[in-house]
Amino acid sequence: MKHHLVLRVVAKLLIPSILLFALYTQFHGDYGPGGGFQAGVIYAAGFILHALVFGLESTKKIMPLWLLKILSALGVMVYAGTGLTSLLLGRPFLDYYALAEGVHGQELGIMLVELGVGFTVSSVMLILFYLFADQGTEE
Amino acid sequence: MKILYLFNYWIVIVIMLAGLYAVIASSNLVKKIAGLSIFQASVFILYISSGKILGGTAPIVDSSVPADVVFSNPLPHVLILTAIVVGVATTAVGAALIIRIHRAYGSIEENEILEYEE
Amino acid sequence: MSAHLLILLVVIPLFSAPLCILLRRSRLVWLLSSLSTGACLLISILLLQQVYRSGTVTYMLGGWSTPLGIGIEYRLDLFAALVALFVSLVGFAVALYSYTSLQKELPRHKHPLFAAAYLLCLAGLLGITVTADVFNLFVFLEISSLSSYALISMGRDRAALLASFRYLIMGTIGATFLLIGIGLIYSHTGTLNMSALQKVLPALTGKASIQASLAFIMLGLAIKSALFPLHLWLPSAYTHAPSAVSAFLAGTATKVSIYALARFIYSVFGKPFVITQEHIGIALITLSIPAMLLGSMLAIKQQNLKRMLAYSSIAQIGYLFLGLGLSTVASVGATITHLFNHALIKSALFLSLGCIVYRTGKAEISSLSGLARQMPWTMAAFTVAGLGLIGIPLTAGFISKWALIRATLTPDYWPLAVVILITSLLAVVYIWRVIEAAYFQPPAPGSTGRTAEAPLGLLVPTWLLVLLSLYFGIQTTVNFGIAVKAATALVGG
Amino acid sequence: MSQTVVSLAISFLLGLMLLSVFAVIAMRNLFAAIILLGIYSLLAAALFMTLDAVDVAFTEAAVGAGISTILILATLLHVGHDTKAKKIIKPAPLLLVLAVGALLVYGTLDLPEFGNAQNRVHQSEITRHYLEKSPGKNGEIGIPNVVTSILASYRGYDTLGEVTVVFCAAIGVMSLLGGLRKKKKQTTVSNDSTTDSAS
Repeated sequence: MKHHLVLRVVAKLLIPSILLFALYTQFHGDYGPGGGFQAGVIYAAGFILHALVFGLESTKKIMPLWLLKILSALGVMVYAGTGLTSLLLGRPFLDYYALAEGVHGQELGIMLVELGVGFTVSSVMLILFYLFADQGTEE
Repeated sequence: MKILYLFNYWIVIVIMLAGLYAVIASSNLVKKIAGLSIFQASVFILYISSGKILGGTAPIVDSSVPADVVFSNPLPHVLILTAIVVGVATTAVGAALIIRIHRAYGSIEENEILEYEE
Repeated sequence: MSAHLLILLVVIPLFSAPLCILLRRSRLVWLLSSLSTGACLLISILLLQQVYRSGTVTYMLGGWSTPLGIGIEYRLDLFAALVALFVSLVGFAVALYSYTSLQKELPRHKHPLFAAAYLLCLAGLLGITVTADVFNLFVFLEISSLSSYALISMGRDRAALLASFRYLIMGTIGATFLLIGIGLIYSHTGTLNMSALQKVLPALTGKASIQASLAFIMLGLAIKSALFPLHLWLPSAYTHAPSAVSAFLAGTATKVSIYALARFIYSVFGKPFVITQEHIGIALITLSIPAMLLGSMLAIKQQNLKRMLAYSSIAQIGYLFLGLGLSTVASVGATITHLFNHALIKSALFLSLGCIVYRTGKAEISSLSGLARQMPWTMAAFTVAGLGLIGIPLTAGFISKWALIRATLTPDYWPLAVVILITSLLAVVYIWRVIEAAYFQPPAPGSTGRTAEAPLGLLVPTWLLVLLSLYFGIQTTVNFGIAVKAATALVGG
Repeated sequence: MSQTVVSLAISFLLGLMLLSVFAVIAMRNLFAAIILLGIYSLLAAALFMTLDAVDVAFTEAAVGAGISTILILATLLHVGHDTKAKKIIKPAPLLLVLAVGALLVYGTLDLPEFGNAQNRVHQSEITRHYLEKSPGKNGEIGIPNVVTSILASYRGYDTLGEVTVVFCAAIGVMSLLGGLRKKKKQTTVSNDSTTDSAS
């Protein structure tokens, strides 16, 4: 598909909007359906589209596997780390009231853990896609 | 009315059993994984239906929503969000195993593979 | 910090797992996994002391305390503390062992993945042990399951892949049954907290859906704990997994599932509910008899030692279910004691077998001939742990078998004592086959040169568990005294 | 009246799902079967929509119909797409499944009435707490989407477990499909394939 000009132009327009929509989903979870998990999947979908149009190798140059591995680990650590932070501040694990006063603590905490979810989910989905796609083209 | 609800439950049960049957009875490993997905998704329906209130609405409690609105129960939704993710994680590991099994045995039919093992 | 020990028990390994991926160097990763499993062991010892002195410890995650069940609760009673202790004990020993053991079994670049999966498996099992929320139990069951599929598939030969896949299928069916059961309970009660459920469920005894939910939960966990005839996934999984993984899973995974089953029976449905469902106990006892007999007989038939130990585990799982089925303080106490003892003994056996595989590359009984002279320490460890498996006095295995036999000596159930004695004799047979081959047969004529003793990196963790199994055979306050107390609290006098 | 319509809509969606499931099982061609599996997931998402579970519908559509389908299709690219199944009906599994079915029917006979607001699930202290105390300016969490409040805060620990499961899957797949090849340079052929056939 690398040679279809129309496809490439459309993809170039589409991918940023997909990523933008992912960001919207990430932070819209407070008000409607959405959140880190869905955002992560959409974010990964943007890169998957890139890989389908421009080839897996060029996507891997932008988003190499080693980086994804680090991101997936970081996501879990951000989530668990948020919990450990409240613990260090003398409150129970994942008690967001420790982070800031009242409702703001909850907002901050939810934002942080959703960020962790987004990191891990998007990078894991891409890792899965890379590995499965690689296996497919191998033979 | 009650019979209609029960009838819906029974359809879900048939779907569930069909999925379970595909897992146990198929020899093809991909079909086993497909059956597993069907089986799991049908259990999700049981959960979500326990959270539904007829005439209710999605549990997004905004100040713009009129006061007399009834909200469906959000807790089953949360549980199933988690369960869906667990399901896809299982599918991913299962599919990766299938690729490796195919590479090692040259087949994804369980009965053929078992013959190699004997 | 001491108030937070309960959550740290689970979060330390859970947090270390992604760190393993970041560290990447095999030696660093091993250091980290040893440190964090060591920390778990230390914490579980401290917690056991704390629970013993001042009663059940609870912890409200996220600080959500009222009303009960709005957040997730952690709760540690004596039973849970004892299970957490042996899980983290085996976890620590195997983590130490894995570094040397993996050198020959797994390419170096996969060691961080192994360590991460291993720590997640441990975190999952510990999470199941301490949680007081039924859905959270499902989530952590899946963490431990998924990571164990990954761990088993790391075995050297291709059969490991198939074993892992079949375990994945069976395990997911089991977990989904559990999910169905939890859903049925929830749709009647509106809560997921164990203590809250224990209060409302006895009133719902007559409900068909609650009875069905108990059936689904028991079925699901019986699959996970490999109760006969749902054990088919277990022998291959234990046989083809890397040595360290077999040792860890044999000591912990099925046992934690049995723990979860006991938890559901006694702390969720509660004794008043279960008493009205007499057939449950009868069903468990009925299934435990073929498990004990067939498991032991199949163990005798095996040529592969790992498979032999796996079938022996199926027999031992029969003992554990027998104790649960009898449902008295004495029998449940015996089950808890045996959970603890058998975890140490079976892990020690698998670890010493791993030493043999490390040097000879084989786990066949035919490759053992005359090995005792070349690997005296390894074979001694195997022998001592094997005596424990049989239940010779002065070993930990004796304590729990004796307790179990005593629990069956009632007018109704005394034939079960005979079954236990028969299976013990069968255990003598299959352990003796190993001892005979290793000690009394000359080395195979074709074998060239000497096989060296296993390296210290393997022997030390193995002997740690062997010596502990001897220690707990003499000093029985922890594994027997506390177990009976825990059973009393669980079943009620 | 509208409640009957909802029930009928549910029956209709369920009927379509049932059809797609039977097709998945009967199909010899795995590609077709997996596409149908994706359709099954989409129908499930539509059903969740009808049952007011918007977040679940969103996720099921993205994950069940999207990611799962892509992963299995990618697997098929590698392993081929024909089954050799000769017969579909096998007696032993059928009996087993029917036994489970009997238990399920028994278990659903006296479930609380579907959609009734007076059910204990809806009236329980916990549910009321979530809906009444968490949202709003003076609420405990203060955000309108109660699902997010529960997911990320009240039961945030479950979600940590969920993220861990996802991470676990990545570890499993990386170990299986050789994700730890040193950065680049090497060819895409994994080294592990040789060790497999050797043993």
